[in-house]
Amino acid sequence: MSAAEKLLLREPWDGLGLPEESALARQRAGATFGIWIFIASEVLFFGAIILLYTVMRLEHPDAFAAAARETNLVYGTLNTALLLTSGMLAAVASRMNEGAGARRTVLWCLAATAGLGLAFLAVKGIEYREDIGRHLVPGPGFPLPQPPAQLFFAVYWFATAIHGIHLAIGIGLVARLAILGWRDPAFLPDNPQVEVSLLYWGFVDIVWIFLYPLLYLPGRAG
Amino acid sequence: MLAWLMPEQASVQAPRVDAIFLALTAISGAIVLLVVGLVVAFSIRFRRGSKANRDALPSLVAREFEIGWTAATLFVFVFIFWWAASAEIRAYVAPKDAIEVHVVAKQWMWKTQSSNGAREINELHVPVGAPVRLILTSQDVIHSFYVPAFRLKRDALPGQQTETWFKATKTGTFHLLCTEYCGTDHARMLGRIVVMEPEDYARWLSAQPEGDDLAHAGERLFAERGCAGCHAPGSGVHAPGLAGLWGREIPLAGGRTATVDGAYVRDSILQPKRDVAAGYEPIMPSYDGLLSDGEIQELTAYIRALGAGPRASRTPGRPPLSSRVPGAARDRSPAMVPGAPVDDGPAPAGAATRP
Amino acid sequence: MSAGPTPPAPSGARIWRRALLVWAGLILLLGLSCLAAWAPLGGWTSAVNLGLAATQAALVAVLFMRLDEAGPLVRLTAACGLFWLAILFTLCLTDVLSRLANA
Amino acid sequence: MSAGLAESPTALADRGELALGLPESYLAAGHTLGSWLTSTDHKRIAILYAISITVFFFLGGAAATMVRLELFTPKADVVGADTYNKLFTLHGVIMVWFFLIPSIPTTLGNFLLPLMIGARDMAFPKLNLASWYLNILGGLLTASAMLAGGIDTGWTFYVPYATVFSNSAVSLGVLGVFVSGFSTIATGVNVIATTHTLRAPGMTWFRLPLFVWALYTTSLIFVLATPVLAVTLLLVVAERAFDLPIFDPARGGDPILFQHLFWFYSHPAVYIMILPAMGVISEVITCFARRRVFGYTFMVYALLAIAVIGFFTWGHHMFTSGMSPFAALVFSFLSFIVAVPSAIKVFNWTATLYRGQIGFESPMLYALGFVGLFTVGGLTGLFLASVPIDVHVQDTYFVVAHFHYIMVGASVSAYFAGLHFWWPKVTGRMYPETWAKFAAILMFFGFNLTFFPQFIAGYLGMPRRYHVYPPEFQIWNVLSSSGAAVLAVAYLMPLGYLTWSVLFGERARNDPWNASGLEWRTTSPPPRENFLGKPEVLAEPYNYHPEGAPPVKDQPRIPAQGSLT
Repeated sequence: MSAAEKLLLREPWDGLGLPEESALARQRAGATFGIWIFIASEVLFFGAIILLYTVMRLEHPDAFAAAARETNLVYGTLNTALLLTSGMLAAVASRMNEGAGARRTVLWCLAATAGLGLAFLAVKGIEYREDIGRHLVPGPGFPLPQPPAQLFFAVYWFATAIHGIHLAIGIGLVARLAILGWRDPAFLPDNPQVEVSLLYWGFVDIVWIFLYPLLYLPGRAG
Repeated sequence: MLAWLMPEQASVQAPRVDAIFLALTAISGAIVLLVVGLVVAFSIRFRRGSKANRDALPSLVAREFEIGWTAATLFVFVFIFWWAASAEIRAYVAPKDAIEVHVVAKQWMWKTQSSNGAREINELHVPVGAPVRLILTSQDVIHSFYVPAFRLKRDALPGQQTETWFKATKTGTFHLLCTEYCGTDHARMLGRIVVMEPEDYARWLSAQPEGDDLAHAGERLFAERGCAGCHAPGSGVHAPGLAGLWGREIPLAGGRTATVDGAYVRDSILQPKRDVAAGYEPIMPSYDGLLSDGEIQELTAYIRALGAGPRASRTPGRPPLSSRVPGAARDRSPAMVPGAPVDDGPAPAGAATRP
Repeated sequence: MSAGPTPPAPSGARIWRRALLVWAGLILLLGLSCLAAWAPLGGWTSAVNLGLAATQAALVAVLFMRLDEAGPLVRLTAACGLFWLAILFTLCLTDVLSRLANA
Repeated sequence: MSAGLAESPTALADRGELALGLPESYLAAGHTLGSWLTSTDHKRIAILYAISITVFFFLGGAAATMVRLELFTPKADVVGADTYNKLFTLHGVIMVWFFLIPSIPTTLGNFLLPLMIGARDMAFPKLNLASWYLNILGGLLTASAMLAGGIDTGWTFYVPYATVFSNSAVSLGVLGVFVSGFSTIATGVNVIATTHTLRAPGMTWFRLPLFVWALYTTSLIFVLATPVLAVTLLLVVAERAFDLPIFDPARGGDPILFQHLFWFYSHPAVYIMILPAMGVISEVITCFARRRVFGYTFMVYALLAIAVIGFFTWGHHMFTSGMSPFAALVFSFLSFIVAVPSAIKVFNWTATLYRGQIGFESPMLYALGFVGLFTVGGLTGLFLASVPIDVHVQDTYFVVAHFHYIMVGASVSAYFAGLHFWWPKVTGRMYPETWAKFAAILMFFGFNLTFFPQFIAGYLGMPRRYHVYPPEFQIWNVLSSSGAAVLAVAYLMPLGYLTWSVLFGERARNDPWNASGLEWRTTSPPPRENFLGKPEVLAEPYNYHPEGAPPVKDQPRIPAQGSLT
């Protein structure tokens, strides 16, 4: 236990002159707080994209409804379900990681989280291919007559691509934890990095939860 | 002294702006004097080693001072806001009888088209004492229509219309400047506003050639673009007739009403399904992307002319352009005109002639 | 943010049970949003869908991202993000909506 | 003066001061380039930042020099239109994002925050180093845009000019700014987490020095505003690179929306520049007036109020843009409100002088200059907040003068005040005081000569971003350009004598100014661990005199007036 904590304790928390256990607790609290500050920052980042969408949709409601009808609801819903499931596994991993008892479960949950993330990207890739096949890319050959419908697809590509990049970073973080934890049994238990990475994962989930109704659901009724 | 530090006042708005400006300058000057005066006085009196009294302040005084000057600044600032805002609200809506001028900005020139027919480049002739309503748009990037002597500025946005108005109070020639950075020749996107006595203006106006009349161009478009197929009197399609419509309040489907003005006509052309006139089917297709801003302005002018009754025709064959306005042609179009040779010197839009 | 040692962790079975329950709720809400999108709700469709999304997001934030056991500082941080987002939306839409109303 | 070189960098001016085993100073912890470029020591990262922002400052300054040279006459006789447009864009982009925004928080802030709160380092030292690399990467991208032909959009990147019409290297420059945005977010996260989690025992929130409060509130803006800029710039890149219709009005986009998003960041960015400056000034004025700061809690709440209300006022940049008149009034009102806490701060600084023991060493000269320039800059902000005046002066030199009073007059003065004040702590050396005083006075007068005429030119109607202009404005431009020459000399002087002092300056004592802050309770320069032992805070900040007792005459312990000879 003590050896593991020595391994995990970092600058400047090791210089606080506290007992190791409480120094590590301070470090974990600091790391959690730090990632939450970053998440607050990211809220504004994606918030600005959603504001862009909102204003455009207020200005061109009909074109947006018509354009949103062209997105593939099946892929979108499937992807939402994938991310929600991965979010659950991430939460289980994060909670199980406190204490050394459940290392294997944590490892499996991390691997499954990253795997579901990859599945999301794969589905997204198939969907992108289909979208491109249907010329749903703003520019010449765009199938819908209303010019503002292209605005919708500009936001669609931009928002999903940015979300995809965030998700890819998340997959990288989670996969790294899984690999390091698999190699070194002392790495995962109580490591603050697990909670930090999984909080980020949760945030990327939430972003998609909002993108889904904005990009896939408008204009379906009537 | 002041004349050196203030631009000329040539509109109704100018003295109002200057009054607020001078008052604010006075208040600010007083505050700066107070702060700098105190800093200097304290610096001298309490310099290191001086014999001034340095006993501690009672803490009650400190708190009262804080609350006092917080409240005082808040009060002063809210008062200035109220004053400036009321001046702005008063100046916001243009009078109903204003001359309507459409301004189209493009890199790097101003095109002005008066609803009474005059069409100019980098120039605008207006009569003194008459309100002029400007409807601005741009064909490329954002520009800004700035006349310092009128204390007037409004951005010209591509794809949208903005409005402002002024009433000139002085005859003379005034700078028209572009103040929204718009690319290479931003600094040469200059023009002039020529304010004339009403009789001079009438004479100048009657000298304008008829060919490039907005409403006539609109009439041509009305036929060419198929508008006439539905909206002309006697058409088989059930579409509203347009004669006499301008300026009226008309009922819309859904129980609302709308006033037929430039914005409404524009919307009806670009988004016909949004505000459908009561009793008609929403069958008109959108012309979004099919008509340029200039063409929409021409159509608007045509519809306006239909409502304004028969147009006063002018005698053809009079000498062209503003040959009776003092100054050579070069002086009157000082800014860069595409295709014209570029003079790298400053545009002498300059020394505004004072009456 | 508590600096002291963390309380004893709940048992694995409890963690799984709770997580699966929340997950089922989330999937149910996902199904509901799909249905709502097709239901003839008129102008309310978007509001209903965004309401469902907000519920889902709240579930994820509170139960998956562990805001339920987080200290006041972390909760305040999350609230700050939302508050500033509200500033951005409110003032920007003040302009856009009043421009659209006048157009 | 000759003794300076012979001694080791760990040596102290007065060996009796802190003879507790004399730990190695952070400067002596490694002399290779690698020991600097991989260091996670907040003090070394601060030095790295100081070097990079100095380079950017003189790059931006060179562009400004060309601009002022061109404006000497109404004709285009130094550079042509396109070159001029690229020059003022370069000046704006470099100065805003690579000098002013990182200036105080990442140099003085990075160096002093852990020292002031009694911590060993920032909360996330690796993130701190990474943020410097991001900043450099961003700077290099933007600088390479200059090599790739320059950017001609102005620092505001207004659409549709920047997206559809400009043929210059906009994407590259915008990406540079985007990357540097993540650098400032990282700094912000670090500062907030450090302030919350690493305060020494006894350092309660209301014992924090005002400079720490200023850094903390600045970081709130870093974290909450910068992401919006990042998205906005990314959208510009997406529109340019992938031809996505986003803001292009020809395809249904709304250019005013770009302005909202841009100013949501860029107005609070002004407070990013001024809040840390206010913190520096509070430290300097209290030290040289030998007094507790007047109304400490009001000063703290004023900082917080400025940081929060500053987010509500961005619309005053857009009064003429076609924004709805209703929104214009809302923004106008909020802009007046944000001026109140700024006024409180000015009054409190003035009141701090009252019954002090005021000394006029160079940091204090800069600080007093700051108070005057900030007052003028702040008050002219009221002119711009009132709609009718703003309609007249928007995008004229009045605006240029106003924001230079705040961003250059105030912020840069404060930066120099802080630089001189903490120079002995950072380098362990004293600078030549006479030269420093002369530079401070020259900077004040040079600045006013440069920028005050611009208020007049602006009210007379001279638009900004004009390289040729109607000849009646020439007199004001000549005055301004002459002032700029004076200002250039004043800015070059510290570069000279401060560099000189690093090599030949006298050894500094641990606390040459007899200041009260925790950062002075260690060696000059401090050791890697910052403190010899664990600091504990027992009293309020600015404890220059016992509560209720008058301040005493207290000479700073600096060597006899140094000179270059």
